[in-house]
Amino acid sequence: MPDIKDPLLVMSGIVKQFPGVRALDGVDLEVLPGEVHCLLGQNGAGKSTLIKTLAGAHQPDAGVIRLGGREVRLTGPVAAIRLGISTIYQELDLVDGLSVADNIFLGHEKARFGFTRTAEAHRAASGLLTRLGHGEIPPATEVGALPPAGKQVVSMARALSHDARLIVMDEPSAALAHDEVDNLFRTVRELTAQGVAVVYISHRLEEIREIGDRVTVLKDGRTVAVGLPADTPTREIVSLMTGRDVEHVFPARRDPGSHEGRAEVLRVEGLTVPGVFEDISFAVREGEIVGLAGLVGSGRSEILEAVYGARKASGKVLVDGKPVRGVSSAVRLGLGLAPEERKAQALLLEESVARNITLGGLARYARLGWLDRGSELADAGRQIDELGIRPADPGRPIRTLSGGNQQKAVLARWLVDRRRLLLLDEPTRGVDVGARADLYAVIRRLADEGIGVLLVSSEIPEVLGLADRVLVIRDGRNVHESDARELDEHRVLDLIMEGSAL
Amino acid sequence: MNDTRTPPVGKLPAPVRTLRDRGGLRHLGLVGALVLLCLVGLVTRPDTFATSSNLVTLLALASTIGVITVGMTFVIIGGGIDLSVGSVMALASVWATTVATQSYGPWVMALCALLVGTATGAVSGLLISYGKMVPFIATLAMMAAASGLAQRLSDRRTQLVAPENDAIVALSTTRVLGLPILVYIFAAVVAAGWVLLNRTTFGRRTYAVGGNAEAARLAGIDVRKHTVLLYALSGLCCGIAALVIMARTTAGSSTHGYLYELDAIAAVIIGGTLLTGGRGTIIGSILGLLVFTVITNLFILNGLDTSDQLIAKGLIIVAAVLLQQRTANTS
Amino acid sequence: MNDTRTPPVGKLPAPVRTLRDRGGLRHLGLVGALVLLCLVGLVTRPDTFATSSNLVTLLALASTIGVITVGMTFVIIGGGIDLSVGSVMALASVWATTVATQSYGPWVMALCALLVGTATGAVSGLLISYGKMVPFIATLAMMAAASGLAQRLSDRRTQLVAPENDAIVALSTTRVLGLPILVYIFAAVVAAGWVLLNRTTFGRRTYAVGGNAEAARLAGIDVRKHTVLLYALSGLCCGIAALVIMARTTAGSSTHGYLYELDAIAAVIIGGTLLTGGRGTIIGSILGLLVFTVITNLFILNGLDTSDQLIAKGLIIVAAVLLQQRTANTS
Amino acid sequence: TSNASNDESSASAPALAGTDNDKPGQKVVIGFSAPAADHGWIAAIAKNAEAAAKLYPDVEFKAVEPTNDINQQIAAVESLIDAKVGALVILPNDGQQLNQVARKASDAGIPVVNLDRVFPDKLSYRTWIGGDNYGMGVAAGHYIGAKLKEKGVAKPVILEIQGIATLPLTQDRSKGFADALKTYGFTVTAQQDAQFTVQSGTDVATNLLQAHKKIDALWNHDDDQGVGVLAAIKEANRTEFFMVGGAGSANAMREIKSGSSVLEATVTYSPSMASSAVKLARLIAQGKGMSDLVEQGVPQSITLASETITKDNVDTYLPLGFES
Ligand SMILES: Nc1ncnc2c1ncn2[C@@H]1O[C@H](COP(=O)(O)OP(=O)(O)OP(=O)(O)O)[C@@H](O)[C@H]1O
Ligand SMILES: Nc1ncnc2c1ncn2[C@@H]1O[C@H](COP(=O)(O)OP(=O)(O)OP(=O)(O)O)[C@@H](O)[C@H]1O
Ligand SMILES: [Mg+2]
Ligand SMILES: [Mg+2]
Repeated sequence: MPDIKDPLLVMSGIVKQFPGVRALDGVDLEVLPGEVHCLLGQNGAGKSTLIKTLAGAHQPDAGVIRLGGREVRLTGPVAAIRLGISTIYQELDLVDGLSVADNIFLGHEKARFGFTRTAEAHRAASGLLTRLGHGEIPPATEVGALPPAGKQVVSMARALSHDARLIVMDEPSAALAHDEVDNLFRTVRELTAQGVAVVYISHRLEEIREIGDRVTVLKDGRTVAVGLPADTPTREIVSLMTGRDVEHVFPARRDPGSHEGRAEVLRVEGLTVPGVFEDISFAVREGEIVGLAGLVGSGRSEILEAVYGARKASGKVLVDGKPVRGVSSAVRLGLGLAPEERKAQALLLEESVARNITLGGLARYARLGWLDRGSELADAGRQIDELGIRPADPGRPIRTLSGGNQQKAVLARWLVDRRRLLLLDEPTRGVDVGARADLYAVIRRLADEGIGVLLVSSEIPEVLGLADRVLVIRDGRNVHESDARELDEHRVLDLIMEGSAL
Repeated sequence: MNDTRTPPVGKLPAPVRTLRDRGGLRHLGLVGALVLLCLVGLVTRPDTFATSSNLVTLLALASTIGVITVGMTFVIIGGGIDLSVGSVMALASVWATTVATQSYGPWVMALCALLVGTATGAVSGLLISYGKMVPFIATLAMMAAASGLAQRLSDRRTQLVAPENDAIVALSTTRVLGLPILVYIFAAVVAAGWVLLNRTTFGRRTYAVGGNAEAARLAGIDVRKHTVLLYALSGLCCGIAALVIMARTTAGSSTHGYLYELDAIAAVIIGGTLLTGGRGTIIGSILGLLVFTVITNLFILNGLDTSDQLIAKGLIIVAAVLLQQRTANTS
Repeated sequence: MNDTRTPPVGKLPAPVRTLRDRGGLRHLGLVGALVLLCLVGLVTRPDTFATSSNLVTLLALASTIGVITVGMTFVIIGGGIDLSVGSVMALASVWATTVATQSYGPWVMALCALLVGTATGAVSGLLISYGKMVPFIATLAMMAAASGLAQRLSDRRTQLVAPENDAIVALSTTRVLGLPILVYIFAAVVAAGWVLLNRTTFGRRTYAVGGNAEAARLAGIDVRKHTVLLYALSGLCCGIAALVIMARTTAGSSTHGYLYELDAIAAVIIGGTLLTGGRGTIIGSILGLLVFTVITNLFILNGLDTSDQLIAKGLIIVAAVLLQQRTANTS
Repeated sequence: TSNASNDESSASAPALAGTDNDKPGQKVVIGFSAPAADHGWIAAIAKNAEAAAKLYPDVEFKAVEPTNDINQQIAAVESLIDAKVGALVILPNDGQQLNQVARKASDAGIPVVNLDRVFPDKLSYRTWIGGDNYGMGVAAGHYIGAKLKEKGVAKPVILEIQGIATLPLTQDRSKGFADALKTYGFTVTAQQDAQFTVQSGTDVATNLLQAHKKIDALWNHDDDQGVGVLAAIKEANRTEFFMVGGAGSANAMREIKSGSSVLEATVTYSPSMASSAVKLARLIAQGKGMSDLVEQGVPQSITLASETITKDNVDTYLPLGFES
């Protein structure tokens, strides 16, 4: 029984004040050796801030941290690493210009007299990568060239590269597809078997149930529940997190076949980007949500980018019968893309939340190029309420928002003005349960208002639950297309893994 | 949605410092530095420094680079850099003062200067956006080419503004309400720049392109077209600056604007604009420029010799920036 | 979930471009440009261009800026920029040739040059890392201060190397295997720089600091200390360059290295190093430098008139870079 | 003005000597290296040299990239030596620092004509021809001194606007100026340096005029930057003082002639010396002497006097004035 062991880590009364926001307001956390301790909370609850104080990246304004019974001062990342705390941060903390191996051993390079020993580093790196089930990533690859999932794997490998007593994972599964999560869990189990403790942050409650031992729930920077057993009923946990009951997560679909005969918003014919995907053809009707299921790396993002005109591709892309020529024309034709990597592809980090939200539809607020800032701000404010972006301050630099809230802002950009077709790539990445339900509701509502939606998600339940029709992409080919209700999770898994399996 | 939604995080959703007032703070620092310098001036040269004529002098001196600085601010906020401003200005001034051009009278001369500037700017822009050249290299090339062309055109001679075109020189000699016309030109350019940057979609897009070009592209902004416009704008400013310098020196010359790029960039950066783009203000740049102008003015009023001037300049810059940081942090 | 299925994970982007071959490609472009230029040389000046003595001239000329370029490459990859290189070199050369210093003989002179360079570099570094100044401004200030100091020390006079210290001048006059010693110094610095950048933790961390300072910090790297070291290194290179220039000109002078910063930065950037940091190579910088040097040399041999030279220079740079892009893309 | 300038543009161009020396002799390749022609005077130097060379069918003129970087100029001269030219005309950025390479040329048997800025080592050149910077300062000093004495000004405010401060020639000029003024018991009140460019002239003058509300005399080292200085003075409409220029550009002479501005005089430092230098180089290479002299060879050193041009004698000098 875990509670006999004395705790490895005890954080008590942690307070962290940011200009304008009290991110942590007396948080307690207690982690036992060899357990997987899950940290739950809404977007902006303070999870990342808490683990950053634990990693020495932030200095808490108050509170004590005890490790193995001794009180410790985590003056900086080095201190934390020395004490055997290693961290996988939510925002990928990799150096694009460096190779995979260099990134993994950054700060504790394999070297003698300051001279790096590349061969050894590469050997060790591929060792770690194989252990994570990704032996195929060459250690010499430049990290910048990896898709998000690959980057996530690398930062996990880095965390493993220190022999740590405590590993903190901030939403490691957010960038991972379903099958990769199993993989991650296997690693986690190996670690805990060796007595390593793991602090695990995720917004996917089914994961908690599968891997977690105990759960701590944060709300508005305070601890609302410490060390619950992981099998606490979901409803209970959710209501602890959100302070409300989230009923049926996925909104009701329209009656089957209701889309037959409705006008086609999007028609794609023989779309091909050599080496990434080939001969993709499909259509999206008004009011229809079409989901793309597939493995990470199967090319779904690229398909979206190609449809959006952001990627050179052969084949036809027609919106309301008019061809898409480049992004600007796509936007003019009423398309909107919420891209996969919010930091790299969507956000102006230095700019305010409002300006980030209205960037897509600037023209709406301009008369002869002159901005009507009043209505701009009003629109932004409306979206902030709609999606519950916290803190609800349009003027705040978006980089100071929590990951999930940033993601909401990315979506809000295409909700300010009515689009014909929304392209959503991993729209709920890092968004909490409650907000997720809200997002689903918003998306469905838009669809019912006649907007077409093309959805990419690595969470199969999300695709099945939200989409009307599902396309399964494998190795850049469209291998299956059918009504969502004719599919279940296992069927989809079989479809997307066929061939690649074993 | 339902009112059971959680309230904003933390206790104090109180006044949050937004970008805007952070800018204010940043400027507070520069203004402080400026004030200090002026105090020094008042103490060391009570007789001359605060005189109206000296203030006019200061503004007149600032106006040439000032105009260029406005364009440079746009380019740098847009994530680029323009090393060619000095020589483009020279080229514009030379082209506008060739015998041929002068024969058409002052208006054509002015028009010529603006056109030459804008055109060369646009060329740099095209090289950068469509030629995919690094701004630094593209504008460096333009810098060389433009000053070479200026020397060819002028045969390396100082081309005086002909008496019949004195209208140009009048910009500096005739005064309205005690200020030479060129100071008003300067003011107008700054005002226009401020409006363009803060009140129009063009300005907003400039921040977006500089802050995250990929995001801007995916948000439907034609990044490449915008880039061309940015450098064309910078070129236009060089053209205007050429007019100003022609007015002040009564001549066009291939030696005009030598090393202006450094001064302009320095003013922009010290004004708080990030060299990496995406952030910055016109006001900051102008304040930065004034700091530099006042420094030089002080030195000469106090008859410092060059070497001491340089040393002092270095120290003052450091002091100013550190002061700036203090104010920004303590608030 | 079903653990029945052993994770047959989706293939992540399988063979993606690795660092090395991308570097290779980039260089291919520059090498191409270089080869073309040499061909031009052979065609226009068959008699003189390919002569050994001309090549020596080329290398000797390249070596001064070359040494500085190595340091600059580190600084820029590390996410900074150093505008002070030229005047720091001047200061070092002046300090090393004062009557006082010269009285201690050549070794002390050399040591003095290196120390002065490193110290000034370290000061810039401190201002940037601990003073939180923008590199551009901090080194601009240093640029002014250093050259002012150099002028003061030398009283603006040319300080010839005394005959008894001819050992310094010998670096340029005595030849080993047909090459002046300073060429070997140049080569040594390049080699050392390459090893430091590619084979040591210092090098790795330089990329990290420049590519993503926050990530570097979280990985436990002391970013600020590293920054200081980077600028000190650049300063050291300026010290070495001071030795070289003293050898070539037989004198220390406050006018040495005027505007070298521009040439050095240009060489680094055209060599494929990002001004934003995190990417770049020594080889690229050196190739970039050689391109510039050969261009000038060609002009000299063909005796173009200055204005035409400038125009041509601009065009050649553009051509070279565009060529470079082609090769990089097509491959 | 530049309009007027065109019909006189060839004013300062060299002419044939009109002696036997003009008869074509053996072919000579003359290499020429000078600082970057980034302002009027040096530009005139380059142009005159080239023009003089064009006069002779037996001369091939090889000018190398002008530069203000010592290191570059050394390389340039080295490449000329490699090219085995028949004679070298060098206007060094700094005589001391280029001495070594000039010596190298002489040792290689290439006669070097040292233009203007002198090499310290006589073995480094065959003939030196140049102006007299110190003398130039003296001339300016005497003009101003005498003028103020007869006006009977007690403690005159005398300003000096130098060219590029780090150049040795600038220091020589200032020294001459100060020494000459001393003989009248005067001193320079304030001194600032400009860049030899019009614009730097304007900027420095604008500030300087602010610093001194009442001025008696102003010496500006260089007529090219003088254009800017005059512009600044007009802008501030100051007339209480008189100004002396330097070098003797056509613009300056026209100003003096018109008497419409404060510019009363200028002390010559004529770029025509470049034409002479090329001619000398040719003669030396062809082993000829200067026919007006009895000697068989060209003299070792020729110093041009610095004359003072005023309203009275300006007409005689105008043809020599260079268009800056
Ligand atoms: N650097 C910062 N400056 C100001 N406020 C910040 C900063 N970082 C975080 N915050 C605020 O602190 C609060 C907690 O943020 P945090 O990132 O810890 O939330 P989170 O629990 O990780 O949310 P998510 O699940 O979306 O990642 C948020 O309100 C956020 O706006
Ligand atoms: N930055 C990149 N450089 C090179 N190839 C890439 C890059 N990103 C993706 N690819 C290629 O494109 C294909 C699709 O990658 P991507 O991960 O976007 O697919 P996906 O199905 O969208 O996965 P995800 O669920 O992560 O979005 C991959 O097979 C990979 O080979
Ligand atoms: Mg978080
Ligand atoms: Mg994707």
